[in-house]
Parts: sequence; structure tokens; C-alpha cells
Amino acid sequence: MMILERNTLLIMAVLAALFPLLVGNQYALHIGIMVLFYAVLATSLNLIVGYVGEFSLGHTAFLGLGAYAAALLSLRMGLPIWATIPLAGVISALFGAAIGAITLRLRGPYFVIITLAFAEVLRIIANNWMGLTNGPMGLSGVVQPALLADASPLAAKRFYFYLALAIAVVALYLAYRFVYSNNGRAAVTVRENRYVAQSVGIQPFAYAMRAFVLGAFLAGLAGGFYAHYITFVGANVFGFAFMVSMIIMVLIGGKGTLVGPLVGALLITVLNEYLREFQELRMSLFGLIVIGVVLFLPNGLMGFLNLRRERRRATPAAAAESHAEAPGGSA
Amino acid sequence: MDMLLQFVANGLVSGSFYALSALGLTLIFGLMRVVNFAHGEFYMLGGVLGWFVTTYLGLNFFVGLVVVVVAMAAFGWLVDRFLIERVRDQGEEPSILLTIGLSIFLTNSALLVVGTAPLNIAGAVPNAPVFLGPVVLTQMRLFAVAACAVLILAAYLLIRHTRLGRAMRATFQDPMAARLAGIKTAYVYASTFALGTVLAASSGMLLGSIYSVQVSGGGLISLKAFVVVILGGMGSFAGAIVGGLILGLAEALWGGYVSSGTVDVIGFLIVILTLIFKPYGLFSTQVERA
Amino acid sequence: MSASTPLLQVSGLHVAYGKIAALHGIDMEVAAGEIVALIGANGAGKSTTLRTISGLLKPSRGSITWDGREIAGMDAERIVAAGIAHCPEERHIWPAMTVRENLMLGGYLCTSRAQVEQRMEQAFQRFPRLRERDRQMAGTLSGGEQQMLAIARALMSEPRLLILDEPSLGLSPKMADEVFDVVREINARGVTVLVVEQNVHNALDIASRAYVVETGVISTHADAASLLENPEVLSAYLG
Amino acid sequence: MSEVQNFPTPMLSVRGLCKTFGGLKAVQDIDLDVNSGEVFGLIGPNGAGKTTCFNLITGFYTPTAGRVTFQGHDITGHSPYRIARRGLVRSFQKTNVLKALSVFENVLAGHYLSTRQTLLATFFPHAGVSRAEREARDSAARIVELMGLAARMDTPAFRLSCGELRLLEVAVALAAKPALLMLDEPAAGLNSQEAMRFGSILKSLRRSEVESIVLVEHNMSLVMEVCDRVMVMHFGSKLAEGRPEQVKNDPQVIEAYLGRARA
Amino acid sequence: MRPLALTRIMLAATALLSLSAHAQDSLPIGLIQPLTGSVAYNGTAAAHGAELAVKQRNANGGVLGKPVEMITEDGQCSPADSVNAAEKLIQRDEVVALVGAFCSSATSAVMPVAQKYKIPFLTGVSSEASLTEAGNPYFFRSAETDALLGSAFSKLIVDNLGLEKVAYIGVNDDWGRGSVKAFEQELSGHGVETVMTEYFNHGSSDFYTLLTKLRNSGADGVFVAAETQDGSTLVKQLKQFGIDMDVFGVGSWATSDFIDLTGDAAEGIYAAVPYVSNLPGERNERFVKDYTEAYGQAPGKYGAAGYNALNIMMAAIERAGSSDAEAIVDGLKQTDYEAPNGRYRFTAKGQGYGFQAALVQIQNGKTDVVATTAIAAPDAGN
Repeated sequence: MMILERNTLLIMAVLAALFPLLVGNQYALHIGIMVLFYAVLATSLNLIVGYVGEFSLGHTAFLGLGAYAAALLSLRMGLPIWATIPLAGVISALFGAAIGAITLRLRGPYFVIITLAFAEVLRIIANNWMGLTNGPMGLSGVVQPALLADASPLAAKRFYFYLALAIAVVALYLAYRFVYSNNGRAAVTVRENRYVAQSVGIQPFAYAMRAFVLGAFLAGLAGGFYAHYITFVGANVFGFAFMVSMIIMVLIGGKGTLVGPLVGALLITVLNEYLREFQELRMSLFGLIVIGVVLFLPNGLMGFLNLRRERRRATPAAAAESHAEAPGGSA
Repeated sequence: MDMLLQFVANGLVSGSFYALSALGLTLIFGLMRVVNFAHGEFYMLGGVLGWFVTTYLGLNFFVGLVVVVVAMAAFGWLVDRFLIERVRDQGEEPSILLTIGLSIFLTNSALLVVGTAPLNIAGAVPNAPVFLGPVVLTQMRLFAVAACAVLILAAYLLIRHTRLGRAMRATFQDPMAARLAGIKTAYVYASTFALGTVLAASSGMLLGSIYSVQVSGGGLISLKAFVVVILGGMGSFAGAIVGGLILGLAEALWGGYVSSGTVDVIGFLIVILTLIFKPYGLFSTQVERA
Repeated sequence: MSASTPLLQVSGLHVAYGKIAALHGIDMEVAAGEIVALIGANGAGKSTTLRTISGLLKPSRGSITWDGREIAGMDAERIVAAGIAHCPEERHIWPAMTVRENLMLGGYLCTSRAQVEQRMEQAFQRFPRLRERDRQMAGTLSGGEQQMLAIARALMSEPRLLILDEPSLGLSPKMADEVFDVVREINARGVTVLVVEQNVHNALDIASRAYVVETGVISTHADAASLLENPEVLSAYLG
Repeated sequence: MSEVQNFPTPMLSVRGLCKTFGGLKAVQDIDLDVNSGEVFGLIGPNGAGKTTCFNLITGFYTPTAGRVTFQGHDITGHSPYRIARRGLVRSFQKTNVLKALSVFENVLAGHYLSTRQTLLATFFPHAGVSRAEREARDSAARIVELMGLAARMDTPAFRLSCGELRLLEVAVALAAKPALLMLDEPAAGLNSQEAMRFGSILKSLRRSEVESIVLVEHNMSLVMEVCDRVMVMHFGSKLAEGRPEQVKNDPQVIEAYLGRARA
Repeated sequence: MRPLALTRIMLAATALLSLSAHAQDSLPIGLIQPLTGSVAYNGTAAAHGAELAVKQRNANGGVLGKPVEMITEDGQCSPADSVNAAEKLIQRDEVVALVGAFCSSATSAVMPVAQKYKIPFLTGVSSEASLTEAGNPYFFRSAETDALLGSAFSKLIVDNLGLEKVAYIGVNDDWGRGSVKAFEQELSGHGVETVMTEYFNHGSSDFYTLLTKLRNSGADGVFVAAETQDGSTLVKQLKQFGIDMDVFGVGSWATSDFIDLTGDAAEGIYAAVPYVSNLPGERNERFVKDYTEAYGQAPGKYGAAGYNALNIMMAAIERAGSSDAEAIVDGLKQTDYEAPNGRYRFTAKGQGYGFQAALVQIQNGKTDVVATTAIAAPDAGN
């Protein structure tokens, strides 16, 4: 699983890195950038939904905090993009620690609602604190990097694509290290069975918290990127629309896997654009597709593929269960 | 002082409206453990259908209400049998995603069919002001408050004192025991969902006749209803009433003395505080089981 | 040993939880008017057998005939209607409903209100303690009272066969005796009883026949009296 | 409170343990000692309070009264993970494993304590981290084999048979390298053959993997086979204590199990 | 196995994206409007107006001898979605010009995209004053700003109604806040005292608390910046509450939808609007007739805004003589368009002026035009 997932991720990264060189169409590049942006977001949410096992509907809080942080740092303090985006992540992570300390005490529907409440409170603050956030007028004209001043639109697109790719690679590296370390195992143990976790010495809260803060950090990075790429930040970054997209990506791709959210981000972003063909029917169809996925792909695309893989492997080689992936299998 | 009295009166009126619009949610949420994100859309559909039968078909308000109730009961039943049924007992996530998908579908399909303009429901009673000392109310609002009380009471009686109501409570307390008593639990689940849908839709029609109906307004209704349900404790009717009144009063006072641009924040702040200090709502009695 | 046409006949019953088989071919029968006990160690498959008979579990193989009719795999509510009432392990009363409501729901399939009232009156006569507490939440009753309520509730459907799963679980010996007295009395009024009981002496005391279940199959089957002497039974419990 | 200074201190010592739920006294005034090197059995009919006792000792319930001392430390009321970190690890009655994960992953997850690391080391691992990781993987594989599950290494837990699940549960607990292993009905659902095999594995664990074992079990033959000392509980109280054969023939115990033969 | 499958999916996706949609023998213009979401009502009206303009133009031979193909995208009034829509229109549909985005926040996010690709971009709605101050050479606005409307009518309102103390209520968004600020500034300049300023959230259903404050504020007139839905609820409740003060404001109030929704409560209120369907003039009568035929109701300010914006853009392209961006920008600068509501021209910064705006009063369920005045160029005033 671990090696397979790592190889899949590496291949995806290589394909993604080649994409701008092969494709000169700027619209396709833009969609590619949005896919990467959503991939980071979905990965960050997946740390909570997939690895802590709690359903957060307030993850836009961290996207929004990151976006506002980057926009303000850039507009008010004149910091360059390579400083604003990491700082956006750090600021989100700090809020993540504070919000996590409160929300992670709760489970199930209560956790769902309290996280949603936090995101809404932040949205309302962003919409009304004129002095800081410029209220509903939002923050426009977030500064682009100086090196893009004279660049062609295509070059600028490529720059943003590779920037997004870099963030995505960082996000997946961190997520990968986390998930396949003792920390990730502890989080999964807590998710799967709190009792077992405690009985082998795991403090459930601590691991939920680590995953939550890491998720907040990554969402903050995505937010920072968003601020610079879109150049406008308004209170809608805290809104439910982003939340819905993220959730659908994670669940459609398959929560609790690293590749799943990436596939989800790719599918949903492209689907959303493709559905433009259907004009007014677009959102209705989107709703139907979501319902269909819940009913027919309950474990997401990755869950479906894993199941098929397992079945295929189980039939011919049930006797010869391979231990190739488990080192130290020999006595 | 007059102002405070008026704020309190406003808060109580809008609080009872909040309570009404949250009833369907608390029923489905509390009894079936389904976090229904399409609640606001059921409310909206009630309003749209209400507009269709009164303003468009020209039926009397109450006749129209009956038509809406029947139609939405059938709709809720079908949604449960064909959608919710398939994800029952799989935890919250599938049902949350399912109802989110349903809400996206319903809003946008309704937008296609009836368009984007706000709709007016031909009202039940005239709307002249009523003065109680320094406090202003209107006949329509008093009527709506009374109607809220009637609906809440009717739903309460249905659940407390009818065969179906008892079967619902039995099913949700212990589905196995319910099956052993001969209760068709699938039927009970569908009935409960239909009842929740009807409560949402009839409050949508009633309140739509006071304000107006807007197809895209469902999300806001859902959010407020969640606040009410969390405040009162899931599944508790008395809790929904108190939760609604608390929210109504808090918003009225916050809007009155702090700022009306940020009224929505107070509900969420109360939710956060409630969940920190009384995680199961203000009125739940969590029984420790030996 | 067995009556001419058994009221309930189970043959070759297999049940699995997912991939894990719990029953591997249970064969047993209960004649009208009998008290039959199922005994055996924890996890042997006694409760699984009962749950399959009452329709809570679907068998993977095998048949269950009730009064000459195949009922294997039928929904629980149809089996109740056919005259089998199951009083499950740990009682499963509705704790947040009153005693009266619990009983009313026991008579859920009654056709009229009057019928419910009449049966409830019978129940209160049999269990006067329940009448005293009829407006009380069932969850506040003592363990013995809860067990009485569970039996009374099962009887509300006027079953021909009453299935009891561990009726003495967690009860003091005195309470357990009381429960078994009631079971005897019910049986005397013509209700056939199938009981799973951990307390072997109590079980064999009231039952005429017993089946010993071991890891999903019937290992022994005999008269109650002879089983009490059987060393196998002792070993099934005490090793 | 300075009595047992001269005796070898028991590994686990419980004094006056009580727990009430509502009005119900689930556990009353239990005293027990588990010595180093011992397999200790806790038996009694259903509902006697054995599992509650387990939960009280391992921190899943807070006692109403009484004291639990483990290796000289008072652990009364500590949270379960802190107790586990002291070397007291338990399994559960209803099979508790990580169902979606493979056998190997389950046991690896049990190695949590030996692979704890800082977040920084997680993201930028140094040699020590990967060594600890490698050791944990080796140890996990060894424990899987020790429990006789080598053929099922990569099988998801939900595909295992009942008996295999029981073994896996013990394997997960062993992975946490306990000094005292507490098993709650580890042989429930096993047939007699399987139970015996399980018993011999248990016996082999003592000394080689753990110092002592406490066992709640219904399967009497297993208890008789593996336990050095047994305590019988009935209605929340201690009914008898002693060597297995003593207890087995105690008329009070027989009555508790089989009920009174009525006159 | 899986990586391969993924590669295939990615390749398929790429193929899908690079499909070019439009035929070469037409002239594509992109329109971004909120067609779903909470402002869909107004966005749809603007799209209707735009559609009508294109239909009429194509019936008369199109632009540069080619039929105009208007491609409409849903921007949902969200900055990110509007940018997606703009990227799609520019790259995939290769539009020669963009119109729209409706909400100022969305427009503000699309502006740098248009500038980057050098695509002329015209908004007929977004009123946030700073948009035209951003120095974007490709951006034009054929709409009044809040300040322009304020300065056009404030004097008239004060004199007509004899107001001394005014309360301000606005929807809590960029437009509502901007309008309140602009009118407050103008009215204060005419010696009117501000006694209350409050904002409410879009979609609010209950205004009684706000009205309680209004009643106690001692105002003799109230300014309201709200759109149809919020405005009608607010005005209805204002009358129910028994408040009898002069109500005036901005928003799409001079429409039949608003009057139908609001009923008797709408009587007597004043609205300052850039367009109303019963403006005098033959040009407007024809527009109203065509629009009503097409959509079953008379146009409101957003219908007219969409209509005007497309006409201005199409005329500019015709004037440019080619679809070259710089030529179109020059064409836009030379705009002198006769709209149903007067003549549109642009300042050097791309701000429209010269067209008529009206102060209307609702009487007997009709909109009475009290006064009209031409919107002056922003620099001309001070």
C-alpha cells in the first residue's frame, strides 16, 4: 500500500510537471492550476476526514484565514509571495491549534456543526471588520510577483502552475510522511478504534490535534496561493461553496488514501468545467452526480479500485499471499 | 424601555418562527441521526409549492396548505425509501453528502422551473398592525405565532400519543425490539422522514406568506435551523422551542444594541459556547447506562 | 420423544455474520405445549439460533417450519404476526418510554384499541408490580421488573411460542426464581416456550427437554432430567 | 499503610475497588494481587462484574472507591493511555481490532510506544527514526509469526476467522510490549480445539514476551490449563480465590455457575 | 496498474479541455453573470437584456458582417468562479470581448485576467467606485457609481421631501455599503443630519429589530439600499410597523416585480434608479416593447444594463473594424451610444456618463418619474 501509493504519487507529480510543457492552451493550464489548488485543499481536509475520522464542515476557516493572511501581508506589509504563502500556512496552523483544542472534544454531528459555526463566525467577521478586511468590498489587487511584470500571459500561467505544483508537492510530502509515520498510524488507530488506541498507549486527542493542525497549515498554504493567483480575497473564501467542493472531492476520490483526494480534485474540477456545456442544467446535474456517487461508490473511487484490485488478487493467488510490501516477513 | 420591550417582542416572534422552521430538522436529526442538509430546501419547496397552489392556481391558503402537506409527505417518503434507506446505518458522512447533493439538485432544479424571482404567497389573514402598549405586532404575525404553536403541538401529540408516534420512538430507541414487536421499521423510518419533510415544508409555506419565498434561500434556513437544534438538543421538541426563542431573542438584542450587520454571528457564538460547556444541548438529559 | 407434528422444526440451519459462520447446521424441534431449553457455553450459538427463528437474522441455509409453514428468512414483523414472540437477551425494553407505552407497543399488531386494553389488563393482573409503575419510564425499573416488563411485552402479541433469551441474566437468585415461576405459569396456560439460559439448573428445572449447543451445532439432546446427570453438560460449562 | 514492605511486592495490587452505576453496585470491594511471573484468572458467571473490574484497573472507568497500584505506582483513575505507557496493556471482550487494516498493519499500530517521535522528525526523518521504524516492522512481523498468523500477514482484519481475530487481538496488545497483559475473554467463540491451541500460545508468552497475564475467561478448561491462580466473582464481589482445582471444586462456585438445584 | 489508468484519465481530461467550442464565422463575445446563487434573480435579468441586444443586432446584420455569438457563463458572483468563467471564455471560446461579472468583487477579480490577456472588459452593473480607479486600460463601466447617483439626486430629494434627519439602511455588501456612504456624504453636504446607519444581511427575513431602532431614531426620512427581495420585505414590514416616514433609496425598486411583491406598502416611496421602464422617449418605448415580448415583463435596471452593455460593446467592435483588442478599446473610448435612457460616453478612465437616471415615486402601483437628470462625468462635479 505504502509503496504503491508513493509510486502513484511520484508518477502523478511527473505527469503534472510535464503538463505545462505539453499543453500550451492557457485555459487548460488554468484548470490545471485550479486542480492543484483543490488537490492541496482536499489533501488537507482528508487529513481530518480520512485520518482523524471526524467530518469537518468548517475547513474553509483555514482556507479563508490563509487567503486573508497572504492578502494582508502582501497589501499592508509589502511582503513578497515567497514569504506570504508560508506565513499564511503558519497563521492558519495557529488558528487550527486554537480551534482544534475546542472542537476536537466533540464527536459526530456535534463536531460537524461546531466546525461549521467557526467558519461562519470567521466569515461574518471578515465581512464586517472594515478596518482590517475592507468588509464586503474585499481586498483586491493582491500583488503579483515582480518577475511576472513583463511576462507573457502564458509564462505567467506556467509560473503559477509550477508554484501550485510546488505547494502540492510540499503538501503531499508532509501528508505522506505524516500518514506513513508513527503519527499517522496513531491517528488511524484512533479513527478505527479509540479503545484499542488507548490500550496501546495512544492519547487520542493528541493525534487528532496533530492531524488537525497539519490540515489547517496545508489549507492555509492553499489559501495563500489563492490570494495571489485570483488577486482578490473576499469573505466568500469562508463560504460553504468551497466546503462543498472540498468534501465532495475527498469523498468521491476516497477518504483515508493520499491518492483519492487528488483524483477527486481532478475529477470534480474538470467535471465542473465540463458541465458548463449544459448551461442552466449544470448545478442540477452536479447534485445528481453527487447523489449517485454516494449511492454507487460508497467508498469513493479509490475504495472501488482497491476492492477490485483485492478481488483480482484474491482469485488467482489466494494461496500465495505476497509479502513483498511487508519487510521483515521472513523468519 | 419601550425599545427593550419591542426588541423582546420581536425576538419572541422571530424565535417562534425559528422554532417552527427547525422542527423538521430536529425530528430527522434527533430520531434518525440523519444530518439533513436539504432541510432548507424542503422548507423552500414548501414555499414554492405554496406559491403555486395559492397565487398560481388560486386555491384558498388552507386548502393549499393541505395540498402542500400531502405532496411533500409523499416526496419525503420517496426520498427516504430511495435515498436515505440506502445509506442507513453507515454513519453520518454518507447521509451528509447525500443530503448536500440533494440540496444542490433541489435548489437548482427549482431555479430552473420557477425562475429566480421572489414569490408571493397569498396570505391567510390581513396584515394590519396590532398595538400592545408600546409594542407593535401585526395580525399576520400573531396568526403565524399561533400557527407555530398549533403545528408544534400537533407534531408533539402525534409523536407522544399515536400508534405511529410510539412506533417511531420505539424504533429509534431500539430498532431490534421494535422489529420484535411487529413494527415495520422501514415504514417507520420513511414516515419519520416524511413527517420531518412536511414540518419543514409547512413552515416554509406559512413563513413564506409573511415574508416571501426565494428559491435560493434554503441554505440560510438550514444554518439557522442547525443553530436552533444544537441549542435545544437534538430530537427534543421542547428544546427546539426554547432554542428558537433563545436565538430569536439573542439576535433581536444583538441587532438592537450591538449591530444589525453582524446579527448572524450571535447564533454561532452561542452554538460554540453551548457545545463547549453543555455538549449535548441545553436540555438533553444524557442517561448513563450501566 | 418428539410430538407427532412439531410446532416448530429447525433443520440444517446455517447462519454467518459476514464471512464468519456462527451456526453450522442446527437441527431441533419444539412441540406444542413444551418448554424446551437451549444450553451451552458463551458464544456457542444459542442466541444466534433464537434470533434466526424470530427473523432478526437471515439464515444462509436450512429451513425453519412453523406450524407447517416455512418461515426461514421472513421479516421479523411477519413472524411476530404468525405467533412467535421473542424476548431478547438484555431485555431491550424501551427505556425512555413508560411501562404502559412499552406494553402498548407489544400489542402493536392488535386490531383494536379495546384488544390492547384487554391484554394490558391481563398483563397487569399477571404482574401487579407493573401496574403500580405504569406511568414510570421503563428505564427506571429494577432489573427484575425490567425482565417482567420484557416478558409482559412479548405476551402482548398473544404468541403461541414464547422465546426467552437469558431471562435470569443479572438477576439475584430470588428474582430469577420469580421469573421462572412466571414462565411456568405462562406455559401452563398453553404457551409453548423455548428458552436459552445460562443457569443450567434453572433451565433444566423448568424445561422438559434440552438441546446442548456447542460451536454452532447441537452436540447433545435429551430429557432435562437425564441431562442434569450428564458429565458432558458440566464440562461444557466448567471445562 | 506500610504493611507489605517485607514481602515481594505484587506487580499489580488492587485494594477495595468499588464501582456503582446509578444505584447498581457493579463491583464491590475487590482486593486482588497479581505477582510477577503469574497467570491469573478472573472468572464468574455472566454479569458478575469481571469486565467492569478490567475497565476500572485499566482506566476506562473511574472507580467509585479503591486503589490500583501497578509496579509501585498508584494508577487509580489515570487515563488508559497513561496506564498503557506504564506497561499495563489489555484486550477487549468484543473483538477490538482495526478492522479495515491488515494483520501486519494492526500489529505495527500496536508498536506506537516504541516509535514515538516528534513532528519535526516525522517530516524530516533522521537515521534514528528509520531505525526505530525498521525495528518496529521487524518486531511486528515476529509477533505475527509468534501468534501463528504469518500466513495472514496482509489479510485485512475483517476477513479473519473468529479464532484468528482473537490471536490478532493478543498480538496487538503484545506489540505495545506490556509487562502485564490483561485479556478479556480471549477465547470466546473458539471451539475446544482452538481454545487449547490458544492456551498453549498464551503459556509460551509468559516470560518470553510478558511478565504476567491476567485473564477473564469463560472457557473453564482453558482457565484450568493456563492459570496459576484464579479468582471467582459473583454479583460484583469476590466469591473465592485460589488454585484452579481448589476453586473448581468449591460448592459455592459450582452453585454460582450452575444455579441451585431446587428442592 | 493504477498509475496507468490515471494517466489515461488525465489525458482524456486534457483532450476534453482543449476542445475549441465555437465556429469561426461568428464573432464571439463573453458574458459572465450570476445565474445561480443568491443574486441569480438580478443576474438573469442582465443576461436577458444582453441576449435581446445581440438578437436585435444579428437581425440587422451583426457586427463586421458576422453574426455575434454571445457565450454566457455562470460566475455565481464569486471571484473564483468568475475567474474560471473568464479563463474559459477567453481561452476556449476565444471571445474578443468580455461583459459582466455583476458583483463588484467578481468584476474586480476578473479585471486582472482581462488585462493580462488584453481583452476589453465592460461592466454594466458593478458600482464600486474604485474599479475605474485601478488604471486598467481594458476596463470600462457603463453604469453609474454610487457616488454619481448620489450627487445626481440628493439635492432634489432634500428639497422635495424637506428632510432634516435621515436614517440609512443598507444591505451588508459592497454595493449596499457603497450606496449608503455615497448618499450620506452627499446629503450631509446639504445639511442633513445622519441619525442612524445600519446594515442588514442579504436574505434577512425579519427587520423588526432594525425598524424598532429606526422608529426611535427620530429620523424624518429613511434611505434604503436594497435589492428587490430584501427591499420588498423591508418596506412591507416598515408599513406594518406603523412607521410613517419618507422612504427613498436605491435598488431595483422601479419594477413590476417589486411592486407586485410589496403591494400597497410600496405606495409613495422614492427610488433613484439609472433606468425605469416608463422613461419618456420613443427609443425606450421600443426597447420596453421588445423586452416585454421576449420575457413577459417590462425591463428593470438590470435588464437595461445588460442591453446597454452589449450594445456599447458591439458598437465599439464595429467602430474598431476588427476584433483587435487595442482597436476595440479605442472604439469603446469613442462611444457615443443612444440608449433607451440617454446617451452614454466614457471618461478617460473608462467611467460612463451622460446617460439619464431617474427619481421615481411609486403611485397607484405605477412608477411615476419625478425627475430625470443626466449622470455627470465624475471629474466634472468637483
